Amino acid sequence: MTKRFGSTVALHEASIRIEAGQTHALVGRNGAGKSTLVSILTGLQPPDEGEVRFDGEPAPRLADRDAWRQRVACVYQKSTIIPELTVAENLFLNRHGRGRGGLISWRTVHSRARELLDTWSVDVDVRTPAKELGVEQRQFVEIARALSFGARFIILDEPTAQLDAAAITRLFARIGDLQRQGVTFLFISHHLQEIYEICDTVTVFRDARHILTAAVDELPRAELVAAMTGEAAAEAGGRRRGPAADAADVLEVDDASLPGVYENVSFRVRAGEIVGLAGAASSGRIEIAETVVGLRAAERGTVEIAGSRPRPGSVPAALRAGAGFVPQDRHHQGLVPEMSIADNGTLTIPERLGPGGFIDGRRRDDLAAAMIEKLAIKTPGPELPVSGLSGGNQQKVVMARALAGDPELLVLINPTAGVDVRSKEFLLGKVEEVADAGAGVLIASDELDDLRLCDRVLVVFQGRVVAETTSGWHDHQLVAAMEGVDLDA
Amino acid sequence: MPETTTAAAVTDDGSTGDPVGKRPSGGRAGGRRIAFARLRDLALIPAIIVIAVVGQLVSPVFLQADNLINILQTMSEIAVLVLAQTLVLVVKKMDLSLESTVGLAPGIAAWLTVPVGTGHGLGLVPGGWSVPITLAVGVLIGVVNALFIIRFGLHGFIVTLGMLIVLRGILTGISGGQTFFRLPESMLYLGTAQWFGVPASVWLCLVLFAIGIVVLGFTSFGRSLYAIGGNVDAAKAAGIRTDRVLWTVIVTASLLAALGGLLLSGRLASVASAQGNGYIFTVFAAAVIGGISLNGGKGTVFGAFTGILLLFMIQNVLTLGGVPAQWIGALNGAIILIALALSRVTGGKAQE
Amino acid sequence: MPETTTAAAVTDDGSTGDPVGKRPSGGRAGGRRIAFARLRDLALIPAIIVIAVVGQLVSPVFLQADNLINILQTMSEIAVLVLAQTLVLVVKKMDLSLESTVGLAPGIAAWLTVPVGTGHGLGLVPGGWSVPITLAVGVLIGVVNALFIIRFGLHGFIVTLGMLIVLRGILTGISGGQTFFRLPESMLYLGTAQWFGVPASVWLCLVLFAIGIVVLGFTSFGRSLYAIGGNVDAAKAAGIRTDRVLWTVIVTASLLAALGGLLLSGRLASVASAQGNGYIFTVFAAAVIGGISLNGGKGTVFGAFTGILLLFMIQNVLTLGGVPAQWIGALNGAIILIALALSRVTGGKAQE
Amino acid sequence: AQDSGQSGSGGPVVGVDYPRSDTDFWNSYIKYSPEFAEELGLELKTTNSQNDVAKLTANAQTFISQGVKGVAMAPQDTAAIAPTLEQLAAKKIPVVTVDTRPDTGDVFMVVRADNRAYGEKACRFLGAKLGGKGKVVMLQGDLASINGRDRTEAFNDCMKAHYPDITVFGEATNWDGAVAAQKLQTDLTAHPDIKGVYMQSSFALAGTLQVLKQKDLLVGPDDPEHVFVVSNDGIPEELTSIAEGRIDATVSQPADLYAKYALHYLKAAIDGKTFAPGKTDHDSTIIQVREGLLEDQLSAPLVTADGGTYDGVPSLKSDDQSLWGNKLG
Ligand SMILES: Nc1ncnc2c1ncn2[C@@H]1O[C@H](COP(=O)(O)OP(=O)(O)OP(=O)(O)O)[C@@H](O)[C@H]1O
Ligand SMILES: Nc1ncnc2c1ncn2[C@@H]1O[C@H](COP(=O)(O)OP(=O)(O)OP(=O)(O)O)[C@@H](O)[C@H]1O
Ligand SMILES: O[C@@H]1[C@@H](O)[C@H](O)OC[C@H]1O
Ligand SMILES: [Mg+2]
Ligand SMILES: [Mg+2]
Repeated sequence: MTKRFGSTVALHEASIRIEAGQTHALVGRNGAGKSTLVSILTGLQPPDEGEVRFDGEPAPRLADRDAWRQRVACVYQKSTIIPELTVAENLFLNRHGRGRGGLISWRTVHSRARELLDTWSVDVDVRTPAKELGVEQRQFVEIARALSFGARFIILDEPTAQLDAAAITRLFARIGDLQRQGVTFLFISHHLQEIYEICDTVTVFRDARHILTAAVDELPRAELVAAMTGEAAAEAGGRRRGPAADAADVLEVDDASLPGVYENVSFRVRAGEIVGLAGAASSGRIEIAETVVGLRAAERGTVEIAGSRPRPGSVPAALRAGAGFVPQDRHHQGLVPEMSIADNGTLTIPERLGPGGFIDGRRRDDLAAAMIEKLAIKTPGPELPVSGLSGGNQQKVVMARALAGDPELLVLINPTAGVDVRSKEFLLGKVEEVADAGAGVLIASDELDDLRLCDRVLVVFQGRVVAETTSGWHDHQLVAAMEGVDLDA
Repeated sequence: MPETTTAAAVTDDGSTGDPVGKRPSGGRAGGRRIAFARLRDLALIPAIIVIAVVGQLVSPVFLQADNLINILQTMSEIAVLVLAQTLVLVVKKMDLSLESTVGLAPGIAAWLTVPVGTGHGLGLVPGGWSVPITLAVGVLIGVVNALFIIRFGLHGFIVTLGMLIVLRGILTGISGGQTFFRLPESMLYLGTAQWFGVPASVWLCLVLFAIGIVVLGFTSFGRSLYAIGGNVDAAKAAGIRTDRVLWTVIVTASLLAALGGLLLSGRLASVASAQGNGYIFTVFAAAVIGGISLNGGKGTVFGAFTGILLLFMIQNVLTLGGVPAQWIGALNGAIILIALALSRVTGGKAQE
Repeated sequence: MPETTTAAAVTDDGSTGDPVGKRPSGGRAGGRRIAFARLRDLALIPAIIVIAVVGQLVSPVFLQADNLINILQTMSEIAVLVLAQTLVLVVKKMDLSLESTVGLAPGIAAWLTVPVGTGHGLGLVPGGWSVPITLAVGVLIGVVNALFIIRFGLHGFIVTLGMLIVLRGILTGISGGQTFFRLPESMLYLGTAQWFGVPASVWLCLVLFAIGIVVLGFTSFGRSLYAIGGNVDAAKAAGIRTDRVLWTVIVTASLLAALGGLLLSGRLASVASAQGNGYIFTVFAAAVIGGISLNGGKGTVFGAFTGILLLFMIQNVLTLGGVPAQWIGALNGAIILIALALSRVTGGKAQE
Repeated sequence: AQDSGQSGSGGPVVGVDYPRSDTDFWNSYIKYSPEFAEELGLELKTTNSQNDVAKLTANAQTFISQGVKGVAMAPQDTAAIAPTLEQLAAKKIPVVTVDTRPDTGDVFMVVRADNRAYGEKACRFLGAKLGGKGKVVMLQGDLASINGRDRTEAFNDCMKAHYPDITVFGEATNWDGAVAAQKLQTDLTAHPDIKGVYMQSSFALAGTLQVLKQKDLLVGPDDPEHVFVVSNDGIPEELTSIAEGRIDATVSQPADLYAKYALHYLKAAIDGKTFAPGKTDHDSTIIQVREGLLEDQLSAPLVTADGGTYDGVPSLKSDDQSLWGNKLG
């Protein structure tokens, strides 16, 4: 298949062949064309060239949505939940149960929705508007819906990106059931260990092309990464030195509480130190990090950045005190899509762009060019709108913005979410560089890859710091702690 | 036990705790939620009751059947526009041109049917054609709007703002700015007939709203409007033919506006070249007070009805109360603003 | 250096297709992009030239300095409103009430200063206060709008629709619907004075637009407007005091509207109780034709200026051409619609 | 003064619908109505239809609900009012229309002035002042208004018949002062030798003066640069302007008499009186416009600075105390 968007080639003569009953992984870097393939396989858009066949039969007409849905169900990468509608209606959209006179019987819809969610142990009232769900519940509604069509072929495009470990375990258990019933899966993820965990076969796309297809157990991780990136996998860097013994505190959180979210949180980060805040989805780790940078205010307790106490709840104050920060979701809080890379990257440092509030365009572009250089952002120039970049590069711009003010304290929330394996390594490498140069770093994440480079990891469970580990921990210990199981047990 | 988790889910921060645990018993909590949803639908009822009481105090005429029918009749045409705009708003579009369609659709019918010598009539077509022509013009305007908005991807606000100006200009052009009168009998019927002692236009308006309530609340087509307004990509993914639905909505809205215009022309037995001018403000105010969101996907037809009803009740009370003419505007506006602010309070969240 | 696949994504203007190779030196591609951005800014220039040529053919008077100044003068007041609305639109809000502020702000000043006996004047305050009062009323209206929108989280469209009705009503109320005449000298000055042979209002308008261009294009405050309109959460997370900026914008817009009203009252030496009615349609049309997006974060002050200039040139040509009165509206509307459609073509993407 | 609401005491209840509250002329009318109601011992209910015939229809319904014995209205849209008149007739409620005459349907009396005569008078005055040649601008009202059209047609007809060498530029203005100023300014730019302006309503007064001032044309009547301006309505501001030599003439449309005789005829109708064509006791003539429709054409005098006669049209001096514009508080 070939698919172009304007002059962009999203798929270039790419093929994939998925055997019945198999669980087939599709991997590739950001923008490799995976999601585009998904939209073609589910009949959302036609390929420019090439064709789709199911069981040897040509695919239905694009207009015949029902025929498509009998053949293939899908959890898309972008949410397809409609926030204003109830959970039940989201589950049965466009296939409501009809009652007398062809009108919708809401009672039927609700009871069927309840049954469906029961099988997933998703504990929400089906009459709740979907916007009131948490991210994870929402993802489960998507998954439950996709699996409820009775299709024998199911596509999951990064279903785990929004889930924490326990939820992933539940999802995989469910996939296991369906695998035993002979259901076929196409599974997309940037978490390579998941591929090894549940998939039989793996296909790699790179630059819109098919690179290889192989049995999972015949393809070691290093080779897989090499196929994705087109170069031999670099070995992870050596051990970090850690902060100097006499390093000063750049962050001191003292007995901070935000009732219902977190309680009595105290910790410090020293110059040159990388500290992780680990925890499950709703543990409170993100809120703690957001409190540090002024996106929230604690009700009690204090936050001290590099020796000063910024006004609680004020981002500008936190920035002035020396913080730099990568917010949780780049689409939501990280970027202004229609603004240029240069403007996005320098949004936090207006005072450096010229006198008296004026912006010297050349100075701004020079600063931006330096960032582009430093973070290896792939772009023709600093004036490109960030919406024209792929996810990985967008994330680099967010990082650039965080680093623009030469922060003494760098706060990162899920810094590598949805970023492909190679960009992830690169970004984390930069974080280490920054720490080595003397900044303190706080990483709030549940990604083990992010936490691995930390000198210390604080585990947050239900709003409290329940454990602290120094480096050298094992994955399972940390995961257990994040789930609230005693680490020493 | 399960009650607690449900209660948590009902709070609007969505931060309900653990996803484990058993499912809620559903029955009771469900009942509560429906009650709550209904409540939002009924948000304006208290305000309507207050106005009714005030009205009765101001003048004993207020609650007489005569006066109530008077309110319903005078609001019937614009209520049809509110219904039309509601459909359009639910799919997250806007149609400002409705106010010009109200004049142009019957205007063209009058132009073609009114005999030469009476104003600017051309007398080209027998009078019996006037109603079909009115509705056809409505459909045509809708098609033009839809072409621009759906086919060419132009912004609905902008297109329909342009259309508002053009259509109004065309009516001024064909009428020479004059009023068409001596309309054919068939054009007058709906605006003047009485069925069971109540004006036909009142019946028609009520029936249209009833249909709207059923279609938007209880049919797949109706629900697809909410899906499109809520998240058009998701609607597409769910197999909804979004473009087709959007076409239907935009054309239906224009058709309804033409029908509203027909009722108005019938009631006034004429088509003024300014017919409909300025209506769009009232239409938006009514829809929004009635709980229709400008961001699409939210609000009910019943709510919209209470919105327009409230506005006309206020007008009527101000008239009965003999408020000095020059202050009617300010008072009316202030009451609308207060109603809007209150609907924000009952509606909960900040509006986008 | 990690090689990403993203160069392919870089191409939405077709400037590069090559996914390999090093990062372009920036200079050249940058130059090209800037050129392109400028081009979008100049999108209406061809249309303006066409109208100028047509105008000259229609009447040799068209290009005479006198007539051009005439165009600039008659558009100056509404252009100030366009500037105001541009600021508001860039931060993704809307202010419909500007059209009422145009009347009410000078209206209150006139009411307080015009001596008793002349219309409805109260003569409470010496005439010298009239200009400060006008501007203060503008600020006050802005503060009320901002309170509702920012503080209480109400939808801007709705609030300002309500305000439009209320403010218009208040002007009718205080004036008793009459026109205020015999305004104090100081109120007339800006609308009537000539500086270097050109009306002061033209200078003022041009200077305000120049300031607008500089502020929005070359200051961090201006950039924060685009950031807020583009993504308010990101702006907040970047340390921009979004609420403060929004307050400033909304209040400034009202202040500009009051200033526009002052110029108009000066030029007409009176404040009619209908002053400003219906302006908002023109204001929106001009801003949008000029490339300001209703979705915020996009468009330039210069573009907005070309938008309003184009509209007034069209009006002027139609008047000079002696187009029959009843067809002026339709023609004007059709030209606006075409201009809107063309600005879509030059603007590229589908509008949301 | 109380311009609305209930007033009077115990007498028969009548309803008056005010057509709009945003022009000086009509606001004077609004001011006079309650005064005359009290004088005539009528209890008054008022509404305001804000230039919208649909509102007028609703207001008539309200009057019916309130049990009025007669209705005075000034329908600005003279075609669309027919069904409302029928409804009132069916309830046997007499109607007097003010300022306008319905295109169809019967009313008890039309209280109006001859709007064609306004155009004619303005034409004669300008024709005389310009010596039968030159260019004039006519700032029309709204195309939809019968009064505006009458004035336009009469002015044009008279110019054609008596002053063929005068060129008339007609501009529609929607009764909007800003639009009028804009068009006048454009016309003056294109034709700097324009020597006369006919404004069909006082709404354009201030803007016109400003435009002339800006063009340095606001000079005394004896200056050869002077542009002759004829206005219409006779509000106080016009009378003052005439006295000061800023404009030259107006037609005084009697707001006071409109209010007075509307109520006068309503009372007569309630008392069962009838009228026939012919001279009245108040210096006007009742004419039969068509079968069953009488119109009392009140006099609307031309007002000038010197009270002279122009091409056969007599005028009153601007400080004449019989002019309503000189009697307002
Ligand atoms: N609708 C579209 N319009 C224009 N370009 C598009 C569109 N959809 C995808 N693309 C382009 O196609 C390329 C492939 O995108 P796709 O979403 O398939 O990547 P992906 O492999 O799913 O990436 P990720 O791992 O980040 O999800 C992208 O680089 C993008 O430039
Ligand atoms: N609907 C669309 N219309 C136009 N361009 C699009 C569209 N969708 C995606 N793109 C283009 O695709 C590129 C990035 O999209 P894509 O989703 O492939 O990135 P990504 O790497 O998958 O990012 P993420 O990890 O955030 O999903 C950009 O060039 C963007 O402009
Ligand atoms: O005389 C005019 C009147 O007929 C019109 O309706 O309003 C404006 C007045 O000047
Ligand atoms: Mg992606
Ligand atoms: Mg993808």
